[in-house]
Amino acid sequence: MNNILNQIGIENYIFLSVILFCIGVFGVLYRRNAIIVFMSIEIMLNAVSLLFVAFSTYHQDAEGQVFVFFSMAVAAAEVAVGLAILVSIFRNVGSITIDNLKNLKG
Amino acid sequence: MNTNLSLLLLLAPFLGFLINIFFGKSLGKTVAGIIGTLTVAVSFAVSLYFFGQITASKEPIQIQLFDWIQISNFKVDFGFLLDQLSILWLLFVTGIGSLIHLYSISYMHDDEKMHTFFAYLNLFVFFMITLVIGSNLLVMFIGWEGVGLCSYLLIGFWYKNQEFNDAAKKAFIMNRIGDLGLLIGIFILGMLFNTLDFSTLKIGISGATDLNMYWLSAAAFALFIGACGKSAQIPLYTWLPDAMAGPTPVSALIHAATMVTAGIFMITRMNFLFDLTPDVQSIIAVVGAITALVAATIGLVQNDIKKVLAYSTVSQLGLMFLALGLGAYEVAVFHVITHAFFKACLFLGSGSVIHALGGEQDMRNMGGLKKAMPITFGTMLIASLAISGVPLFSGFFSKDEILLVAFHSNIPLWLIGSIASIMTAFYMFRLMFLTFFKEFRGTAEQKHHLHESPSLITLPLIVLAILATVGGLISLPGNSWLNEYLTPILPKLATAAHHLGTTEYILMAIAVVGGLIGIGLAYAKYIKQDSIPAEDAAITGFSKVLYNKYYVDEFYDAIIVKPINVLSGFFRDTIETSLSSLVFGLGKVTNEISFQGKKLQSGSIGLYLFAFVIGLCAIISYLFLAQ
Amino acid sequence: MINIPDFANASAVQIIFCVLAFITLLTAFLTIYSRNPIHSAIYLVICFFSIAGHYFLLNAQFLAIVHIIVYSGAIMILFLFTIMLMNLNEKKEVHRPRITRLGAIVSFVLISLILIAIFINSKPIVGEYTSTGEDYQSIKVLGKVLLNEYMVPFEFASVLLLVAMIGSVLLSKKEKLEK
Amino acid sequence: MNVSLILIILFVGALVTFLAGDKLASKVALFFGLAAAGCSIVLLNHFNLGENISFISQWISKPNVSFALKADGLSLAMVLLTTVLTAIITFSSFGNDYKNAKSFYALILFMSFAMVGTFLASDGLLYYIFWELSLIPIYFIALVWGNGDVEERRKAVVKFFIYTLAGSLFMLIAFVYLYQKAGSFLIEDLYKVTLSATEQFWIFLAFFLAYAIKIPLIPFHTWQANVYQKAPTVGTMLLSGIMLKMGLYSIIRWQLPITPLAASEYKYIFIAIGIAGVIYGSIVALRQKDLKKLLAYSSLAHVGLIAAGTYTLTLDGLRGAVLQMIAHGFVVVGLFYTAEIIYRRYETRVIAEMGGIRSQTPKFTSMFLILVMASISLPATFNFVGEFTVLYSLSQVNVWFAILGGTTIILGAYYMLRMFQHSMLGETNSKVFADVSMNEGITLVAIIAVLLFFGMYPKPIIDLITPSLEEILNQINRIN
Amino acid sequence: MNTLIAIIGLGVLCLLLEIFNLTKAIVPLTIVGLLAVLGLTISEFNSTESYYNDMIVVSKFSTAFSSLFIVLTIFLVSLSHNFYEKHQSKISDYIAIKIFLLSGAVAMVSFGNLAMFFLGIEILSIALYVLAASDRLNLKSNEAGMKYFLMGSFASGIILFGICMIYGAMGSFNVSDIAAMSQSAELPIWFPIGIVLLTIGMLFKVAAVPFHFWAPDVYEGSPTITTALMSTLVKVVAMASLYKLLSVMNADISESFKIVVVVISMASMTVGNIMALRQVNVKRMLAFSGVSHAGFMLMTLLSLSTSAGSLLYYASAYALSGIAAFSVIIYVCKNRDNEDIVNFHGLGKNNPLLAAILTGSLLSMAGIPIFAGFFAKLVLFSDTIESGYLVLVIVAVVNSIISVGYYFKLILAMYTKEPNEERKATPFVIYAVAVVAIVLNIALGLFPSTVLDLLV
Repeated sequence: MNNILNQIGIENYIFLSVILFCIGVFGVLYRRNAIIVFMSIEIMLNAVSLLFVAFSTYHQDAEGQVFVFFSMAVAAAEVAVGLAILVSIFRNVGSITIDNLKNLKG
Repeated sequence: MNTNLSLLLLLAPFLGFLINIFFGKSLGKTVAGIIGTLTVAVSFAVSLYFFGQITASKEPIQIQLFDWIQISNFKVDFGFLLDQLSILWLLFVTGIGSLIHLYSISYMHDDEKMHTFFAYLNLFVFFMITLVIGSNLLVMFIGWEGVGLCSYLLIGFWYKNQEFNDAAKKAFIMNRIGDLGLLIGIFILGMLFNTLDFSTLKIGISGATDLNMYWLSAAAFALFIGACGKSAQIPLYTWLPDAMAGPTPVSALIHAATMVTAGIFMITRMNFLFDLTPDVQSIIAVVGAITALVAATIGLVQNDIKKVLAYSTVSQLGLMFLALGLGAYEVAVFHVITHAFFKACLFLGSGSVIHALGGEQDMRNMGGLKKAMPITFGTMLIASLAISGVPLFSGFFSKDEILLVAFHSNIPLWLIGSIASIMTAFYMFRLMFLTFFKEFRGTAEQKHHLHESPSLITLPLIVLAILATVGGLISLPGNSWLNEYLTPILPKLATAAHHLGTTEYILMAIAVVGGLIGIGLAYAKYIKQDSIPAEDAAITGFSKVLYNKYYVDEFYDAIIVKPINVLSGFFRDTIETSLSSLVFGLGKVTNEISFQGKKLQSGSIGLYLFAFVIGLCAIISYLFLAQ
Repeated sequence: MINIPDFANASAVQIIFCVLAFITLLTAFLTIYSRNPIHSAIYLVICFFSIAGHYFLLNAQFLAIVHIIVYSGAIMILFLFTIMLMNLNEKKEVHRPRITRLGAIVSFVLISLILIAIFINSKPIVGEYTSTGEDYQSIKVLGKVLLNEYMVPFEFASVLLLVAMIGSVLLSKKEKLEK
Repeated sequence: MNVSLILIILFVGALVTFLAGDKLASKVALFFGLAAAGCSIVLLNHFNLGENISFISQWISKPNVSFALKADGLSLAMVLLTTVLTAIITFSSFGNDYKNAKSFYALILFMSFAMVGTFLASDGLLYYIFWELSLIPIYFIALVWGNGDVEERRKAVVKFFIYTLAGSLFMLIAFVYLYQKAGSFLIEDLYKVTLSATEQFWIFLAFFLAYAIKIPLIPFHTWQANVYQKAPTVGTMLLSGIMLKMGLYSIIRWQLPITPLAASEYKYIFIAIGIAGVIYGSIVALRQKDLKKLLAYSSLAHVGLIAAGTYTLTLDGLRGAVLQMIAHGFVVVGLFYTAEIIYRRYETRVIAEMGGIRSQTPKFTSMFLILVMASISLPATFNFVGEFTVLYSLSQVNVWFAILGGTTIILGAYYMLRMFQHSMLGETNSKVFADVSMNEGITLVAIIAVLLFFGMYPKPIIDLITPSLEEILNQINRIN
Repeated sequence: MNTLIAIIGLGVLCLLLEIFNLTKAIVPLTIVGLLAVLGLTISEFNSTESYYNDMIVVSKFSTAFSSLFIVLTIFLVSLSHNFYEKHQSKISDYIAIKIFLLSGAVAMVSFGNLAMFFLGIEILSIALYVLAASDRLNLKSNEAGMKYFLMGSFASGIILFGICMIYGAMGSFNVSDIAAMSQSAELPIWFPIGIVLLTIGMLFKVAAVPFHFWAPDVYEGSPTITTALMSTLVKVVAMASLYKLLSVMNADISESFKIVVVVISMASMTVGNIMALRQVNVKRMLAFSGVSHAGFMLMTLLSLSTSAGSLLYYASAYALSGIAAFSVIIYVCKNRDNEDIVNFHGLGKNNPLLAAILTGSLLSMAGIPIFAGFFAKLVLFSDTIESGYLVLVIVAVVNSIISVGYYFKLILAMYTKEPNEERKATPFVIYAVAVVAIVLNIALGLFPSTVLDLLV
């Protein structure tokens, strides 16, 4: 069976993931809307997942793909908890702008 | 036997001290006085016994009690050395001491703390004995500092007056300057000879062949500084006149007869050292001569009766140092003894006068006491004649010997000494004339109370006057018992020729004439012209300089005391605070950084993540790009 | 080195990869850039789909489907649900201060440049990519790996989800004592 | 029977005192203090009979630390000083009414425990632990029971603590470094370590920092005067009487033998620092207005001289230093106690507010005067023996050191007598000054008795410390 | 493995107990259960085994640290009862989350596969996010939860990326395989990058500079008991697993990496200590103190092969003093809306025992003998000097000095300021926990060998 990486190259997947990851990082830094920030984190996780799959193909090994399941579980759990926190903040403050969270400082 | 006796000698006064200090108050004044006197008398008796023993055997008595201080290459015993010199000193210390104790019983009777006074006096005698009989420099040093302590206590006996306390403090500190010198001398000697014992030192120094002259001179000089402090020589003499703040018996005992002669004792003790260091000897001679002259000039114009005597003492001590410096230890010793007699007599006499006048010390307010106090007058007159060098009185012999020695070695020194002697005669008779002659110048009330002192006061005066008269007999020119007695201590005496030639007689004549001139001048001025010293404010010209003691105190104050105090203030206010704020400063800076740092922790997630990312970038680029 | 795709001679796979990569990056960027959260969410869904496309490309069909289900289905619904719940719209968000945006851009540029530079600097993978020919990514194999070798982590993941569940409940449940 | 007994007595004493309650605390503490003093005398007896009273047991395997207590003459002398002074200090506090007395007295005993440990420990780490441990009690004593404004006190005490801790931590680095070389913290092993000149220099410096701050030597003394002033008198006594001796003792025990090369290389500098302290301390003391501050600076001057003595690296220097340490310990405790006695009556420490006391209290005056005289080392007091030996050793190194160091006897007399004059003499003070009570009298007499007895007969102590000092000197002079 | 199963079982039991309306029994039962688990763990101490395809590898290291975690959890659970007095209905949730958190922690030190590690750290993190935000009516708690969540997820992303790179290089998640392969010469650069990213992720968890910014805010905002958990248990867990990660996967890390560690360690100590100086809030102060302690613990990474015992000792000493300190803080700050130092004024008079305990724990943190904190620092210094980083030790010492400044600020407040209110009754549990923790700390100080020699 032909390895698909012969046509694309693992480097390209790495670059893709890295850039995607960096976009995620950028999003976390750039946006102040908590939901968008969450989404950015999801982008980061997805970038890594993509790389996992690429490496899984690279090694012709199933473990990488199995790990993606775990990463999905983690992502789901994080989103659940994160949104729960967000909701409770929203109930208290009425806003989800993370810049407003500056009471703790110094 | 000897050990026990020597302990008795030493501890009897100490016992007196203990009894008086602890139980004196309950014993009552008279008993305290008697105990004080008796204990010293016991010491005197023991001294007499030892004197008899040593004249018979001529062997010094060495007593070792216990190890005291251990130094790496030698150890210092606590021991006594009773030889001719120390016994001689013991005799007049305890002898005059007993007389003065006796005198004090009456003199101090009105003072509420008489028992304390006697305790201190006893303590002084105890320390003085320690000083004299110590077998090594350190034991001597115990006594040396101990008498300084007693001097401090007694000068400041009337402690409610802060001026007296100042005087006491000054005396102690001046002495301590000398003591440091003495200590340094002790160190050098210990370093050089690995012993501080007099007898071994003597063997070590005289026996050694390759002596390091530099260090030897240094040691001798350092010891001399010590002597300067204790015996009130230039530049450390200013404490002695101030020390007259103490009760008069104290001035007589400590600041005239005994303690101040400790320096001479020590130098005589260490004669084997000084003989080897001619440079130091000349310094001693010069210092002595200058001291004699300077003090005499100051004495010329003083109006306080005790101050006159004090400067006289300084001047006489200067003469003794002159003799020491010229290597004539026996002459110095001789003068010490005669001086002890007549100066003690003078002080006690002045004490009697002061007593009679209810504490008045200014001669301008005296006069005409001759009739009221004949015994006092008589004894003081004898003593004055003795100190002025009138022939046949003891002072004549001793002073003359000094001048003789000076003439033989150095004419300028002789000249200075002679001038000082003339001045002595002048100011002594100035004192006599102002005090006893003419009319009484004090208040009517004082006049009403004028009386001769009680017999307890006059008795010592008479004894001392007799001694002042006949004291010269112990060392008649040409046939000196003293010289013979001291030969074991001063080996040179055995070889020194003692002949009286024409020169000597001429010199004697000059001295006598000089003394008479001094007396005559005084007579002319204070009896003939009937002049009375001017009030303080009216003194002008050079006599003002003299009256103010050449402004030496002010000078010392300006160049030493004030600068040190200013320095102290500077250290306290500037250096201390800045050192302290330096340390605090470190803390403050850290705190300030912390305070600024708090601003960085702004609470903004964006910033935190930014730091995170930057940190990440830095680490990764350092590890993977910089390599 | 980055291989500039040679479109003229590109194989279908390569073209698909490029297109998918472009869509992924673009939508990811738009997700962040878009000012309306709803739009962001939609872009994100597209992004997830394109990533699923990558999975398909890599022949990981099962994973691709799961991915779509979990992300585009569950997680995105959760997001949208929250957005709706909070009734957000773009007007509420004000621009961040310039300095923050600058910081974000700087760090974005920095981190991507550094990471890419490192990978470019590293030794390129030479030679053929091995292909064992064995089946390693079918549902069957994945199931075996997951439930044999990775049984413990699999079970442990349940603890994770349990914690998340308790946590979410804890954070939103009203207490009896509370007023 | 070995030296750990003293430690046990003191530690148990601290606990029992704490549990005894406020009323009994002082008496219980005194009992244990006396017990410890008695125990140390008994042990001294055993030691003199040639028995081995050291104690050693493995404590930590990695790093290799032993619980090693070695008692030689030097240690025993210091232990004796500590225990006897602890008893005296405890007794001296009887006139005062302390809040929370149980903690107060427990802390005193605990501090004594730590200090005894410091003097006995022959394992570097154990020594360090005791060294640090002794800091905690004094911190609290000064902080909680001190006097003066709370803020000021807090500042002074915290400065003291941080400062001393800073110094000792550098010592810890030195120890750890040495440990890496020696594989053990035992002092014998540390002596055996061969170090290059550079290493010696840095280790020497690290030790010096710790000790210079503790003793304190200039210019590291800035904590001293303030803490002495702010601490309760008991604390001041503990600090000045015993604790600063820890630093001096450590120079002899640890610093010099471990880094002999550096010590002999740089000894002139350190002697000079000591002597500079003498002069500086004396001059600053001249114009102090506060009695305790004046005594603090006088202490600075005295310890400067002692430190200079140790750095001469001669037997005389070491011996004189030890003698002077003991003598100074007693005299300074006595002097601070007189300050306390005056404070109890006049509630002031400002010298200008005193004066005219002598006429009311002859006994107190006499005792005060004897202490003053001892502190300016009048011959026949213990201090003279020490000071003489130290100055002698300095003159062996260079006569100028002796002359400069000897200025202490002039300047010391100056400031002490001035203080005495203005605090005690003069017109009778209008405020009544009750003469010393029984307790106060006993305390002072005990101190004076020690000073005078050993002033005349220091031989027992000299004989006790000399062999161990010779041994240390051999270590210092060993050829690397 | 048994430990892990038992802990999870216990967690589930907690949840079940609530269903059966046995809320009162939850805390005691949990404590008993944890004690049993502790016994179980200790009994496994000397058996080195691996379970389920190397998913869990039980070693001395893992059992020792697991025991420490369990002990800490026992303390924290004991304190919970009192702390959650007003939230009795939720107590089972709180306790269960803590127990699950413990299971995550145990997984983090006994993993044999990176998947287990990842899941462990995620369980830990998510549990913590929840706990930090758990006081949900309190805005501070919300903020703390949110901040922690955002930054934590970010760090999780980094960790995941690191794991991915390792996997890319090695083709396996099994650490023993990875270790074996890391010895071979030809490694793609992905591996070191992965390790570094993983390390950075973990540095975030231990709150090392410059990844520490979250710590003070989160510590301050979280409910006190959660802060206690974070500053003791979680910090120790993160440090231990970082140590384990690095030591298990590649035996020797490169010199330049060590330099990075040195710099981060210095920076953490310095920043932590200096920033703590001016803090008014005690929790915040302890957060910065924790940052500096992280810096200290990072020193163990410089001598990976030998310093496991030192790390265990330091961790125990630090965590025990932290527990003691926090139990006092919980007592003092109960029913107050902040944890400012003002609240501690006069504690020395009001409650001398607790004041003494707090003093003791602070002294331990400052590294004063005879407390365990002293030996902890000592062995660290010793190890570090041995590996040749004298400068780092000197910086550490200077930092110890600075640290005294703020620790003593609190002590001073307790002993020299006047109390501002009447003393209140102290629950027995708080006394018990504080006393036991500080006694354990001192015992460790007196007999350091017992712990130091465990992992030889």
